[in-house]
Amino acid sequence: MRYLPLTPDDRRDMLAVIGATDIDSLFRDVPESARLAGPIDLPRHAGELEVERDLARLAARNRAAGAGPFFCGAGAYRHHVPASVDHLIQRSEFLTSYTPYQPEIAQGTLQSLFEFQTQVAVLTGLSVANASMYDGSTACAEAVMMAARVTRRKRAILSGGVHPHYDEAAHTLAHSAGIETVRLPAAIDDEAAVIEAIDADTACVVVQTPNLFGAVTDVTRIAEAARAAGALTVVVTTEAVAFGLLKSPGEMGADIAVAEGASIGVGLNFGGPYVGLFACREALVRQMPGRLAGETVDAAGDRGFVLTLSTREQHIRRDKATSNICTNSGLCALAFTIHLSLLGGTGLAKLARINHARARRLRDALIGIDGVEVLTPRFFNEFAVRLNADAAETVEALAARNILAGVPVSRLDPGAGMDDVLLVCATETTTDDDIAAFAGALAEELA
Amino acid sequence: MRYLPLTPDDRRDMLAVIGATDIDSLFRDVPESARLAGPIDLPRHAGELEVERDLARLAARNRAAGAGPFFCGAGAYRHHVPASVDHLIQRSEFLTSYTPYQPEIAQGTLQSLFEFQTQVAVLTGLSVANASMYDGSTACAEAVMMAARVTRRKRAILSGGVHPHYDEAAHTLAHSAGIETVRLPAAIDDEAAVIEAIDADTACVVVQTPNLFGAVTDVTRIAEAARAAGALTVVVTTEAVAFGLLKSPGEMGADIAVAEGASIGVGLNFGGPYVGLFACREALVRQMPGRLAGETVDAAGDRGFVLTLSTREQHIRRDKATSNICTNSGLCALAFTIHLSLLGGTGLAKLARINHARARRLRDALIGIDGVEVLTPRFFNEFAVRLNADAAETVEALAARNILAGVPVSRLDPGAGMDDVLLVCATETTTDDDIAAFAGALAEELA
Amino acid sequence: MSLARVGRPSRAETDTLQAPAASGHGLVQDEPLIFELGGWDKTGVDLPDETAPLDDLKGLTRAEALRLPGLSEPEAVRHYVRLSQKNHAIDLAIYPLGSCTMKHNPRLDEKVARFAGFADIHPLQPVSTVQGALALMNELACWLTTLTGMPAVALSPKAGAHGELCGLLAIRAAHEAKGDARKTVLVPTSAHGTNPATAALAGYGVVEIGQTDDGRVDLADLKAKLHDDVAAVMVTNPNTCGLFERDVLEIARLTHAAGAFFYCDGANFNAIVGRVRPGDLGVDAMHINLHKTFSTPHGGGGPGAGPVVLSQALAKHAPTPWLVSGPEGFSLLEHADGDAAAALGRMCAFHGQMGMYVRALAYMKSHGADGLRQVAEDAVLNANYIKARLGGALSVAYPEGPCMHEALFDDAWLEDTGIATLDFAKALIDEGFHPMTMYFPLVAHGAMLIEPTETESRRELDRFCDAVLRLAEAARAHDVERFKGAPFHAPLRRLDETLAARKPRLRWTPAENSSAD
Amino acid sequence: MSLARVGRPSRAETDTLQAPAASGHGLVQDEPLIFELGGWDKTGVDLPDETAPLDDLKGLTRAEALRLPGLSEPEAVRHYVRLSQKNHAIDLAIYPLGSCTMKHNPRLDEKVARFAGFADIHPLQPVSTVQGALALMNELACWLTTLTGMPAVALSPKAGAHGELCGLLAIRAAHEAKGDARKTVLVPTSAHGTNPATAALAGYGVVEIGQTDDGRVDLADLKAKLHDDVAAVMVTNPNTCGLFERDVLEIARLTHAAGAFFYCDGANFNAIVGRVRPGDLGVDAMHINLHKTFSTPHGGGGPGAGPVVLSQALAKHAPTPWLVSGPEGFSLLEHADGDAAAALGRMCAFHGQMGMYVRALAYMKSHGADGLRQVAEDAVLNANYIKARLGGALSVAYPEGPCMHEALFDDAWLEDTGIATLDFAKALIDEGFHPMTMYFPLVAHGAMLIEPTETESRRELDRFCDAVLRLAEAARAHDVERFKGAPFHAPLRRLDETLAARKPRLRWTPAENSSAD
Ligand SMILES: Cc1ncc(COP(=O)(O)O)c(C=O)c1O
Ligand SMILES: Cc1ncc(COP(=O)(O)O)c(C=O)c1O
Repeated sequence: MRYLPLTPDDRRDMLAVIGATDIDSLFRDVPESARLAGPIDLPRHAGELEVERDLARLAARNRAAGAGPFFCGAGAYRHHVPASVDHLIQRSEFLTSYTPYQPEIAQGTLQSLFEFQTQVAVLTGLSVANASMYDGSTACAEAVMMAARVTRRKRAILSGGVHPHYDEAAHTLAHSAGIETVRLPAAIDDEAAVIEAIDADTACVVVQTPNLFGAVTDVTRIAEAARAAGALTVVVTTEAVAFGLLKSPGEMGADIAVAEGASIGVGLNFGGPYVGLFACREALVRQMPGRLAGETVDAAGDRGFVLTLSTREQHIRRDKATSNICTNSGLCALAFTIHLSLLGGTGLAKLARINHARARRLRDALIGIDGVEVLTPRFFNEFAVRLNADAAETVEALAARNILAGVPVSRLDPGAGMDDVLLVCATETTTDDDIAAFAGALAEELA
Repeated sequence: MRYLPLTPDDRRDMLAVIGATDIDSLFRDVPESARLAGPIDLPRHAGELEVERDLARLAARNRAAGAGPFFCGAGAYRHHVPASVDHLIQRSEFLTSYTPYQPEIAQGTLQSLFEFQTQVAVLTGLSVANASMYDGSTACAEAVMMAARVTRRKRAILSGGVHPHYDEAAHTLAHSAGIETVRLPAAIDDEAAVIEAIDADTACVVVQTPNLFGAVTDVTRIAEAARAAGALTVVVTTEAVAFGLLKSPGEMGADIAVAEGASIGVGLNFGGPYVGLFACREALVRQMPGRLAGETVDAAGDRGFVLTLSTREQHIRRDKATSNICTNSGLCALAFTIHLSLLGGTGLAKLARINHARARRLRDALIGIDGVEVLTPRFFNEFAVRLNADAAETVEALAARNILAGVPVSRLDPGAGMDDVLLVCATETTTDDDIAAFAGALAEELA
Repeated sequence: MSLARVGRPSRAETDTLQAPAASGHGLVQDEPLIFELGGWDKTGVDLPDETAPLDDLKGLTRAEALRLPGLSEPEAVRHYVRLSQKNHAIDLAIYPLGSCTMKHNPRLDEKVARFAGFADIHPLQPVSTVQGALALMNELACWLTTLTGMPAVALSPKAGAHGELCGLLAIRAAHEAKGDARKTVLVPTSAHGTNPATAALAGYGVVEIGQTDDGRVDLADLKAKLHDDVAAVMVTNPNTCGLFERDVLEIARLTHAAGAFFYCDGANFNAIVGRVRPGDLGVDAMHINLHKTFSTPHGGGGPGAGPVVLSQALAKHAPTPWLVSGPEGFSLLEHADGDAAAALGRMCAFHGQMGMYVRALAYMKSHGADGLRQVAEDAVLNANYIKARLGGALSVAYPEGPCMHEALFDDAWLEDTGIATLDFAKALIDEGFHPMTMYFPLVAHGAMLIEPTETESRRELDRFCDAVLRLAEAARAHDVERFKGAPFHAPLRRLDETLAARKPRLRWTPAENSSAD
Repeated sequence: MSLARVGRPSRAETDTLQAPAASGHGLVQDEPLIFELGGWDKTGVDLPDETAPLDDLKGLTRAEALRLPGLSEPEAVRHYVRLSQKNHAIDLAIYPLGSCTMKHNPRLDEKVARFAGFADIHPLQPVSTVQGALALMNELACWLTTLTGMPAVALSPKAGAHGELCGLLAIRAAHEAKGDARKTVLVPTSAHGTNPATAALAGYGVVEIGQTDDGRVDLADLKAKLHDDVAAVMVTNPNTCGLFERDVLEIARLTHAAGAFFYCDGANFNAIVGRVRPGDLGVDAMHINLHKTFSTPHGGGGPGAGPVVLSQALAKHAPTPWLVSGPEGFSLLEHADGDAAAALGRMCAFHGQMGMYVRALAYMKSHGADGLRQVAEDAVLNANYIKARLGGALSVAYPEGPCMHEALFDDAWLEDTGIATLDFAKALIDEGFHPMTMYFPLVAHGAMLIEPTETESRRELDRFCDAVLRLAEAARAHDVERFKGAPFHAPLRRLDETLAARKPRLRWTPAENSSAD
């Protein structure tokens, strides 16, 4: 087998060195009843050519986003990633290294994580950021847990604009720890309701911007109300490109900002792997989950980086840790950092404006169609439309015409009573031809 | 522009350091009439996304070999290359390095070239091999020139089994140097005619095995006759996988062996880049063209490798050099070496036998079709068939059915009077389904 | 070493033309942070000049420009290539971290994961347009359940710890469904930190179980602590001492008898894959680190994937989404209702780590059932070979009997040398090797835990063992300087971790600010 | 240093278990040859067990098994990753080799070249199935002819030298067509070695033209040597001293007046692309190294591509294949008959370096006409900046006026230091930099030729200049040891090239044999 270097001779000689008669004798601690005599009933080994063909066949049964007009968003956004990003993250030294526990021979990973943390802190407008979470949704759930630890309160209020999957992930995690999560009814704008819901038991409010419906929200007033009540404000962002244009969470008074970073450097990947961004005010850092790279010096006085503040973490603090997270999303964080290092502040701002411009063009194309009502007044690159038909059925009909028309709200939140609402998104990858094809086909479907 | 690091400020400051008023002043040596005032009339710069889309559109207008049944050979063979090969040759340190003129910081390239030379020498059964030529055809042309230098004679005899492109490339090069190349009439087996043609003016005979028609030839008797006449024997191989199974050129008495190495590690690439293999007897090494890596020691006595015997080369010897070659095919040689290091002798032998087995299956499938006659008695993975129809037209008809049926001899050698002869090839990438589809469609076309 | 240097590059960097710039030597380049490369107005991405009015977003846009540097592509590529060369990696040499299963990462897996049909599909496309992706998930699930002998699997957890959480939440759901709100999870002392941390995160109290002298769960202690408030027993098997829990069947029996569930940490599945099915050991839930046993690359700390196989009793509590197969192909149950009404909820957005599924499946198909069995055998053989070669010089923590995939040593043999485990490990760097895991598991004093994996050749094992033995000799010869000062040959000398924690600098700040503190 | 060590690994390698194996330090691994890794019976490729009888091939198969080692994939990957780290590369730092144009290689170009529609097509597929590939070649041809202002281009030459050959053969064909068998080619002393070598290969006698004190072709000498036996004048412009041939129009006029053709070596086209069209300079033929100006990677010595643009007079002699466009799309004339009857023949099998065409076109489209013009400007600016910064310390070979893309220094300034150009260059390695081109062109004594290219940032230029200036100071301070012994910090110390040439060892041989010599 091509991945196994030992030859039969090696095995024989090594057994001799060990002083074992055969390989079975090394497994003698396994209860006899559980020792399998031979290979399990699964296919035998296969060459590269066969495996590649096999998987190519499966891949061919999916409609790639790039294979036609495409307007899906709702928490996962299609952006162009420069070829150099994917090349660099595949370098052996990044791809095949472990968590940087031995800093003297892991400065490549550590320095790039330090760069990542700084970039995330700047984007979110907060003081510190960690070295990544699994994704935006688990980062959000951890933020709720952290807020409960900080405030010693047990209730989180989630805006109705929060992505339903984020709400469910937070609920699932918080529930078992006895923390209640209250999601307000699905709404494009529920600032008043959120402020209303805050009380003395509130650990945090969780507000998303741009929210599920694409609506850009100024969180400032909510954050003020939360602060007044001794609660924290968690701002969620699922489209990291928006940081290039919109007010940062920190600017709006957030205590914790979490985001899905996959828009920058990572790609769609059918939902994973992604990369969770997690930032907070400096004062809260010791309650933060996840790894942190920090600056220090070596024995010769030269600057270097190490993993630090690990007394927060499971491998040191065990059941007193701030989280159980261990493996996180290092390589995606690296991809994020490289892509953002290429873009720079200037490039990200420009990219964000292009996204906004294309989404406006999409709106302008859809708004004139009979049976389409644009619901989101102020959006970044995504907005909700109400159709004169079932949104999920319309999406299926357009998929049959090779147009991926967006995400029906009913897929995410079947109870919201929004079966006729469709979320549509445009990015720099969306062309005018795509938009025209979509608008034309949609008009026909709805006619 | 994303590839240009200088900013406008940099440019201004640097001009100041230089003491130049503006960039135009640095071009003042260009005659005024030839200075263009502005950009040439070609498209302006474009982003990665646009360029990638543009080229993807062009790529989509080609029928990839892997997109259906495929039986083309005739000098270019489709084989599976392990993913690790392409990964490794894309490492910055290999991909973006120059010819290893500074050996202290080029041992990666030099050691792998030394490995390449050794592998080529072993494959060809000769003592020494160089660090690569452009491709098999130019290697063949250089072999003819070398034979003329060694023998001080001015005529080369080429078997009628030599690939017509190789013949033409050799003729083109030799002609201007006053060396005559005589190609015998196209023939599956012309051993007798070759021996017959050798005389006292013959610098070399050039024999290909497996030859254009796939015929495996024992060159021993030809080599004996050549030696007796003071001529050299050049053995050409266009399908390097055949080395895994067949007698090596050295075993058969060749003085020089040249081959196209693209079958191992490189891929089809529409004909280039490829990699020429060039090996010869030790005594001839100082007449060899191309670069050579050699072993030596460093100042501390540690083993290392350098480019050597460069007094043969253009950069030292100028118009007295053995060739004008400078840039050769280093990265393809590296790909060849990595692929062969994975295969090993065992793997290459096995691969060769699989190729032969599949070709036999292809023969067995075609032989029963009315209107098909198999012409090549002893073949490796390719053979010629005579059809009861024009081969080129049949190929076109099958291409319309998404089957790439092989190469008509008339495409390569329109004057051979073989318009009804088709060259077909099978490799480890050819499946039984491919063969069945081909046989079925061919039977219909010929019926 | 002055503290004032922290926060600034180790060599002077200025913007004036003639000042000496940072450099390097030989092939090694010093490399500043991206924030120190001066790219404040640059970008390495060409974008069309295209904007729209921002009237819709009045008051909602950034007040100030984003202060993030950009680099032209040549500069960015060079920056990260230079940084990369300061890393150790499995592609460079053995990476003998215990309990980490650092094995070869096939490039085939990277290639197939990048097929547009996998990498460029959206998680919320109509399922009719992603049937291949769902079929792949189904096939992966089939391999995982067959290899473990378990009836069900939840694919979505994003790493091992997330899988542990998923398993404990399923256990909680099962207890709650019976109205049985248990509060405690039992965890052995030798457990990985994620086990107690996960139990706490899942709202459980953690009680430690002791260990016997031969490195296994103390059955007597287990019995004593198993009562009707215990929701689950979490055992790693093979455990983090590299030993198979001989009494695993009894542990399972006792656990079940107490009405608790048996959670198995499957991080070390590599030792037994293809030879032992956890389902035959009475396990109720076990996570599988695809980034360990099934070789998806660690990537300097993730991403990974931690699918959890579940027993019949727990299967109905698996988190959404559920993958179901019907006459029209595959579909997804994405909400905890209908058939999935008992689901424990949702572990994360979307459907988990698709990119890792593709890689892991390519890896499994490549090995096949026969190859995977060989994986376990070679992994165990390699570990025992290391134990045999080093056993004479170092002190084996549990010398009796074979180990499984990793060999555990303690620091008894270093007594009187004045050299600590840490020093010894750092000295290995100077010999060209990455250190083993140190000071874990906690049950062995000054532990050194070595896991070679099956993808190390005998030649590499010998190179490694030779280096360890050379160093051990030096240690016995009291060549203390060689150890205390190590490493001397790495890109940096030993780093001051205490300073980093005492005065955390977690991001770059402009020099103006840094001079303030 | 004993000769007996040659042919064996630098550290002992044995097969016995306990012997000390080769090792490394820090992140650097020593690495033997593949032939010393013991893989004589191994393979790292899994192939189906499938054979057929060999009855057809009786007497034609190998007598003995192939003695080539194989490695499992993990071993092979590690071997080549380790080797790679012993290389300098443009992705690591400036690569200031003069006349080599080592510029950034965009990864986009690598990506698109690997599209199956380009990489996995066969050169002899029916042209109806490769219309996209032919369209790409046509588009590349259009860019090249437009940028050079020339009517035609032959794409197929495989590198610069091959392009030179193609150009001279076209010239020969043109003369022969007129029944005018000229025998001489004039080449300046400063020319690259390929120019005289090519002329000789093409059957011409080579006569050198002298050079003026300001580094240009000596017109008087040219005039003196131009007579009716001269087939061509071969001039590099900008020349290898980094200077533009001011009298190029006069050179062309004189050449044409003598009935000869004007061949321009276009290796240095990078200096003028987008700003000057060689067609406006009277050029008849010029090769373009796509691997220089258009950034296809050098790959440690190729592959490259050397298309040749041709004047009207030479166009009809272009080698086959010819690409022609018709109502049914593109087709190929592959034989020297019909319209292509005057073709000079064929330079190579098939259609040239498709893989390079794709990369070069992606590069051109990315830059566009505006970006390419900027390329030339920045390349020239960077070279002049280096000349300005180093001019005070080193001796500029031709100080008067600006240089183009490269700056040429001689060793006058090293006089009395006891340090040679070679030593100075090797000492640069210790500072982290690749040396410049040395001892070329021959017209400058102890030449040091520095070409930065446009993809170097000012920061990198300063780093480099600072290092050179530091070293220049050390040289003036007679710190001779630092130079004579250099490099000290590279993977190897200075290599003995004389030994290599005196006693060539050009392949590995088993130790048994090597002990014999
Ligand atoms: C025994 C054990 N359990 C659990 C984990 C946690 O897995 P992950 O890092 O994937 O979250 C690890 C990882 O190091 C481990 O070794
Ligand atoms: C001036 C000059 N001419 C010709 C060549 C030869 O080009 P190639 O190496 O592509 O054959 C070179 C390459 O170094 C060169 O610098």
